[in-house]
Amino acid sequence: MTKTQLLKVENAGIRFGGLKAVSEVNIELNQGELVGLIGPNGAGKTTFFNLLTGVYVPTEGTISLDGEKLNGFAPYKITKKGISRTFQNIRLFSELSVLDNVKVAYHSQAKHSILSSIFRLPPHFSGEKEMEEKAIEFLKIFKLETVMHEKAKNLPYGQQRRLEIARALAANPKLLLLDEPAAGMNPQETEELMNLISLIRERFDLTILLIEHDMLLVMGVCERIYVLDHGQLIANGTPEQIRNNPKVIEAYLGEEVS
Amino acid sequence: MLKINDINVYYGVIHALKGVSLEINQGEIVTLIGANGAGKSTLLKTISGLLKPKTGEILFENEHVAGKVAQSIVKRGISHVPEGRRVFANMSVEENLELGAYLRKDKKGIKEDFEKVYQLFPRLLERKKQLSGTLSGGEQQMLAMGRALMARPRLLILDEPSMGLAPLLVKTIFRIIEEINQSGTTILLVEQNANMALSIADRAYVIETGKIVASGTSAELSQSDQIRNAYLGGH
Amino acid sequence: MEQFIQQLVNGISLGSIYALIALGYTMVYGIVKLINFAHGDVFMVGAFIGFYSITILDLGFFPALLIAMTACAIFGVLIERIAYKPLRNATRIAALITAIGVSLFIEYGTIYIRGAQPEAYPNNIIPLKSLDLFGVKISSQSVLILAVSLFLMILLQFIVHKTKIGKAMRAVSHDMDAAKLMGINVNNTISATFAIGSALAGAAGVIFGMYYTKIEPLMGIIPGLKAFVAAVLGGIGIIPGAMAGGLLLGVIESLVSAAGFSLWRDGVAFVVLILILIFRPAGLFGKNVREKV
Amino acid sequence: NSSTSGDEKKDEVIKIGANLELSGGVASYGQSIKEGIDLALEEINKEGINGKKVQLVQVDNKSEAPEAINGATKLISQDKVVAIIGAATSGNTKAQIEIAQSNNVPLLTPTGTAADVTVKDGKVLNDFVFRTCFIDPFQGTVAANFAANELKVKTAAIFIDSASDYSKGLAASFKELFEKEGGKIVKEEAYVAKDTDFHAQLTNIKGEKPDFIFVPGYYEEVGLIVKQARELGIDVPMMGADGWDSPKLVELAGKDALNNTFITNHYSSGDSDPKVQDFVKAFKAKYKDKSPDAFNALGYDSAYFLADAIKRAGSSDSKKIQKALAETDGLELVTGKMKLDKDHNPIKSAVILEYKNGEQTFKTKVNPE
Amino acid sequence: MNIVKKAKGFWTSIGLAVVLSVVLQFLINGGTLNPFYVNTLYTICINIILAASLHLIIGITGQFSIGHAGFLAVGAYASAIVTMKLGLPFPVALIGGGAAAALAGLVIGIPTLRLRGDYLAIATLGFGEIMRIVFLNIDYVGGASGMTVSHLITWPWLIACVLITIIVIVNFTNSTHGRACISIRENEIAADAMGINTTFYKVIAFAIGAFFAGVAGALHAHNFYIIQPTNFSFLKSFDILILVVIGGLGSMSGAVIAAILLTIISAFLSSYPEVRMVIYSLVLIVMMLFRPQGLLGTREITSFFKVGKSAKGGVQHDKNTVA
Ligand SMILES: Nc1ncnc2c1ncn2[C@@H]1O[C@H](COP(=O)(O)OP(=O)(O)OP(=O)(O)O)[C@@H](O)[C@H]1O
Ligand SMILES: Nc1ncnc2c1ncn2[C@@H]1O[C@H](COP(=O)(O)OP(=O)(O)OP(=O)(O)O)[C@@H](O)[C@H]1O
Ligand SMILES: [Mg+2]
Ligand SMILES: [Mg+2]
Repeated sequence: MTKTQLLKVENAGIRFGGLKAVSEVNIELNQGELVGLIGPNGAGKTTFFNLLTGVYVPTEGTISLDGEKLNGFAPYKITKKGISRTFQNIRLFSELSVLDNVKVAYHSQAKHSILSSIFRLPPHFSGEKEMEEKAIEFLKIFKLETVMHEKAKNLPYGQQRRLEIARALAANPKLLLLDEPAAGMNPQETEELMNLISLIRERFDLTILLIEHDMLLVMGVCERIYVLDHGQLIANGTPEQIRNNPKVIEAYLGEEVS
Repeated sequence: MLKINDINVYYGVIHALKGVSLEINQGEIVTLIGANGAGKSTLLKTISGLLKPKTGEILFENEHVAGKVAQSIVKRGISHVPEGRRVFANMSVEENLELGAYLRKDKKGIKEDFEKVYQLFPRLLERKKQLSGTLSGGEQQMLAMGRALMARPRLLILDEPSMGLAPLLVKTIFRIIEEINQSGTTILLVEQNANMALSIADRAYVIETGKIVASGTSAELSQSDQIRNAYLGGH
Repeated sequence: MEQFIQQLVNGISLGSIYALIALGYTMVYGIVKLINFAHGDVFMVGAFIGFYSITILDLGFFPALLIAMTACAIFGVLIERIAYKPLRNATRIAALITAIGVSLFIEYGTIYIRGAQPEAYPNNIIPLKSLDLFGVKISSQSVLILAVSLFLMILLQFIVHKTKIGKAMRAVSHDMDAAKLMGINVNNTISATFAIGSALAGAAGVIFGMYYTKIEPLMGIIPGLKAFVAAVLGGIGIIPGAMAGGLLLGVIESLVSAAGFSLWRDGVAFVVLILILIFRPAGLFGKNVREKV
Repeated sequence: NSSTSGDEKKDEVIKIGANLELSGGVASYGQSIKEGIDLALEEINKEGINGKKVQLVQVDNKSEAPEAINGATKLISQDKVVAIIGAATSGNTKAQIEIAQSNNVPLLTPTGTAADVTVKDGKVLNDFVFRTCFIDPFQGTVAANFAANELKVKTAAIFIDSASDYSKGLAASFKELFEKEGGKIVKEEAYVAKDTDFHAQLTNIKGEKPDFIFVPGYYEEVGLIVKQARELGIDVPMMGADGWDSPKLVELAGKDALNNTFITNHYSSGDSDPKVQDFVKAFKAKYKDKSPDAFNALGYDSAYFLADAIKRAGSSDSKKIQKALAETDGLELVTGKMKLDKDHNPIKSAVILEYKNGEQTFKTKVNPE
Repeated sequence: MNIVKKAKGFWTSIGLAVVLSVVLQFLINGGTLNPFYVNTLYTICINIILAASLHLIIGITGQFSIGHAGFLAVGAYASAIVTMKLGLPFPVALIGGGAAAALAGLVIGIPTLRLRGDYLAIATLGFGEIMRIVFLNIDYVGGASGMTVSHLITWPWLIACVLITIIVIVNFTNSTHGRACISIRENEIAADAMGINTTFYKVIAFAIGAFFAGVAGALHAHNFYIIQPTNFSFLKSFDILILVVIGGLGSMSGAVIAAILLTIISAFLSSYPEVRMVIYSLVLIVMMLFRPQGLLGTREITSFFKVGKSAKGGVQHDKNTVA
């Protein structure tokens, strides 16, 4: 299998005032990989996601997707280019229904214009219909179709996490970023999540970068792992290599790994 | 020490706790495990007075405390470290700790406890003047625990202290919980990380959709197949 | 040049009045996160209480000031308990509408009770001296007002940052439930906030009456709005910011008038406000922390 | 004083409407006028007009034109009033003109001074619209004459309320005549009603060192202007018009500051004329010893002006009342003898008063030519 | 729910509204409604347009704008210039008023919409005041004394404007574009991350809202004979804001109902001048204390006729939804 490169991050960094939250990070992801990003709290993992998605503009370095430079693009443009994400603290559109949450993400693929909606021209109806069908399709994969008319805020936590992933997928990404998807889940739920992640990767031919503190999950599903500490990469390798890397043990894992 | 009899708690029309009873003895670590949304946090909030039960009673050291305002419960010796840490982000570490001792008047005792907390969490001493909002997740968790200890509680309630923390920190936090317990504080611990929780607890309760469905010593529960399948993962 | 300095002095005098009102405004605003539109009306009530204390009870300036402050503190707490407390868990905009309702109620309640006609503060409460510095006239009252505003700013800053009640206020403002878990009595703390803020409004009312002489039931609307602008200009909830915002607003208004555009005065003030917000979206002293994602 | 008083049969009462600024920005003007009207009607109703009592139906226009229209529509179509008194400001009066005209109901503004209230675009007479007050040009001319010829000042500054047609109108006519008399306007400054701080504009005026300042505004602001001017060391004579006339002015400005100021007015409340003295006495009796201001007097006079017309019309037919109003000649009112010119503007004499130690003292009387 | 079904319901209600307006037309012509009622009816219609237009900005897009009177003023003055100064027909004035206000919306919206919460509120409030002061200082439009405008408004024009406003805003809201706006209200960062051009949609919502406020301005000017800067102060903006919040933030039918109710209450109270504002303020306070979520909450009136799943009572807004 020939690997084509999808994401290339060169020397990326950002500072907040005096703090170098991320610095000189180099990461490359190939098409179809499932890669983990770990590191102590405050290491800069979420910040790195924010750089990739345009929430923060890198103060140094370049980020390119499929060879195209993304620096300085607004988040919505980056999403259209093919990177979408979930958030560490769930950010659903809580007053909207589950179905509408997914439709919003599908919006950037919509073809009907504002005028056609205002005047209820045929493109509006066909466009909305297509959206609804697509959205329901996504919800079925995530076993959320039974609750699709519920308001998002009324879902239990686990379903909210799943909805967030469904929504991110509806934006049609090439690269999916998951920020601690298993946080707050018990081991049983975490296991179900691992299966779901593997499933969607295959079905949508995705590349996934995943932040997680749950080592069972990270070591279980990731093919490669990057380790961040104090904003800098300190290791990169297979789960086995990372598990035994003394630097990682010292900064992150502690002596023995369960 | 704490005895809960048949309490029912509602959020509007949602019946969140359905006839929960539970007991904690002096000096124990008791853990409460259960899936997301089972009602664990709700139970803790009811104990500390943030929520009022509709029916049922809560006895702390043989006094009725159900429905009392939070401040009087703090005064009686229950401290609650809430889910998600909830430190006062725009205040320094030191100010957060001072607020922990808000109801206390004994200057000397407070000063001693400052030292104790700094001893337990040396990292907080280093960051004394830093705004707590800029601390890392683990540091914030330490601060939340330190802040609760500043009230000199006899019962310490911890809601998911390991959530979102790096493995190294999770170990540290659990070690500290044991230390706090050994110095005489009774602990009620809620955890998703059920394996870890059971490993340090004396006894445990299992809660499912607002009802206690099992209880027993940690050892018993860790052996139960049913519990293993539902909460401990198939490993 | 002399005229320019005179205009600066005029601006600073006007600005310190705005600052005086803005201090209480921004404090309530910073702690309770409520745009208390009734603040300007508490200010008006303070002015009237001071006026009646002086004319009917025959009191001097300082006793009248104290009475107005006390009465306004009580009044502020009452407003909070009756009108705002039940809305603590509602949307902020609902509370804002209630605040507008309370503001209208105080204004027209006052008119209903005593009519809309203005009242004049006696001219002789505080001996008025005009200092003449190289042709620039500075009235002793405006020096007093500036001094009072500065003093109150420092006092407030001290209360909010150094005292126990101040720390409780900040804790409540940041996270009400967590504050309860510390044993803080949230209701009392919020009442204390309103009491202090309203007492300041009352003081401002009496001082305003003394300085400008004329008081009337709708007098709170414009200064209330200006104080709000000053508070935002300085950064919401930031006490020195309110001071700076007030002074800046006063100076801008004076200079615009001095340049012969007195009718554009408020317009220019708002243009400056918008420009400042565009370049500093959290006000002059506010840190523009982006929501952490 | 609500809209329904007593249970006389419908024919037994004459309903007149009051559409005034009782709340909103200029509520104090409307309320003052209302006090005057209430007092007058109380007196009028002792005997009634042609054997009938007058009933006042009030609406509050919130100082807003749209509400003034709603109010006028209601008074005419719901309450069927024979005439409307109001509004206090020219703008809110103008808003009602079309309704009054098209329904043939007389509209009488006590204090709407803008010239185009009664004459549309300066050409067509609004035949159902009347006013009790001077129009602006007259007082301005009188003041200019006085400044140039009596005070003999050479340079003047003008400080106007730019939100008020009244103030602007006076200033324009003052300027015209003052310059014709050889004087020079060295500075024109403006403020907006409800302002409280005038230091900046006054400092500008001071910089031009005028001999005289013309301030054609209302006492609420003028009081503060005079006070602040004196504080800034401006001690030249200042002059205004009937808008100054209120006992509050003395309280606001202070007696000392008011020395060396002059006004033109309809009447002097210190006037020994029994008509004036009776009014002042009655007013004080009804309103807790409050001294009447020009708004009170004009409101009072408006009610009498209308009552007189109704009496002469001998009917409560609106058209007849309109005719009677237009024919008013020589009616003695508190603010002077009332006669209307062809544009429905009162021709009244004016007096010039000087403030001395807080008291208005009579200077001269000027008759319209 | 099925989209076609939704559309059907929509057109039925439009049909009903047209029938109702024709009936009203007959009542007006026949003199059954006296001028006072007609005038109140006109005021209600203008307020409905204002409430609906602000609803789009605050209720749907979540942008805390309290300078709506500014757009009303721009529309009123622009339309008055069109008819009174340029002598063009009334329909041109309607469109001209709307277009001028929409332009003003773009000019103010583009720089300020990146502000949040209270900062945006004060900036828009400032904008409204600036507009008022501009008109106060332009002699061409009469300065403080204002501009006299002919009464050109007629019932068919008025009701047509009301219906068009409601149709456009409802159609916009119930489409992917409206959902994009709601997603901004719910969580701007997430909306951005889902590929929504947040600036674009905020500005569009602002411009559409401003357009209809401008149309309301044109109707206002040609109904009330005179327009003056003082009619458009920030207190007027508050009046419009009150309609939207009392109706229930996010509920179009709520805004319409509140516009009708409060206009009637206000007209009724004008006969009691002494206590008018006192009662009005008490009504506001009491309504908010007992129904902080507004009359209809976030729901639409139609949802009350559907029995079942979505009709759970007392839905409350997220505390941080608006400002
Ligand atoms: N907007 C911001 N302003 C200032 N500092 C920030 C900002 N965002 C993040 N930081 C700081 O950057 C550092 C990295 O934070 P980040 O959230 O990326 O950590 P993380 O690796 O995701 O940690 P965790 O595992 O706890 O989520 C922290 O010290 C944080 O306080
Ligand atoms: N403020 C609230 N309003 C309405 N329902 C609530 C509220 N808070 C919690 N609930 C509901 O009550 C139930 C119990 O919630 P609780 O937070 O106690 O669960 P938990 O066991 O702590 O879960 P987690 O593991 O996610 O912390 C859930 O169904 C939740 O949706
Ligand atoms: Mg993170
Ligand atoms: Mg919980």
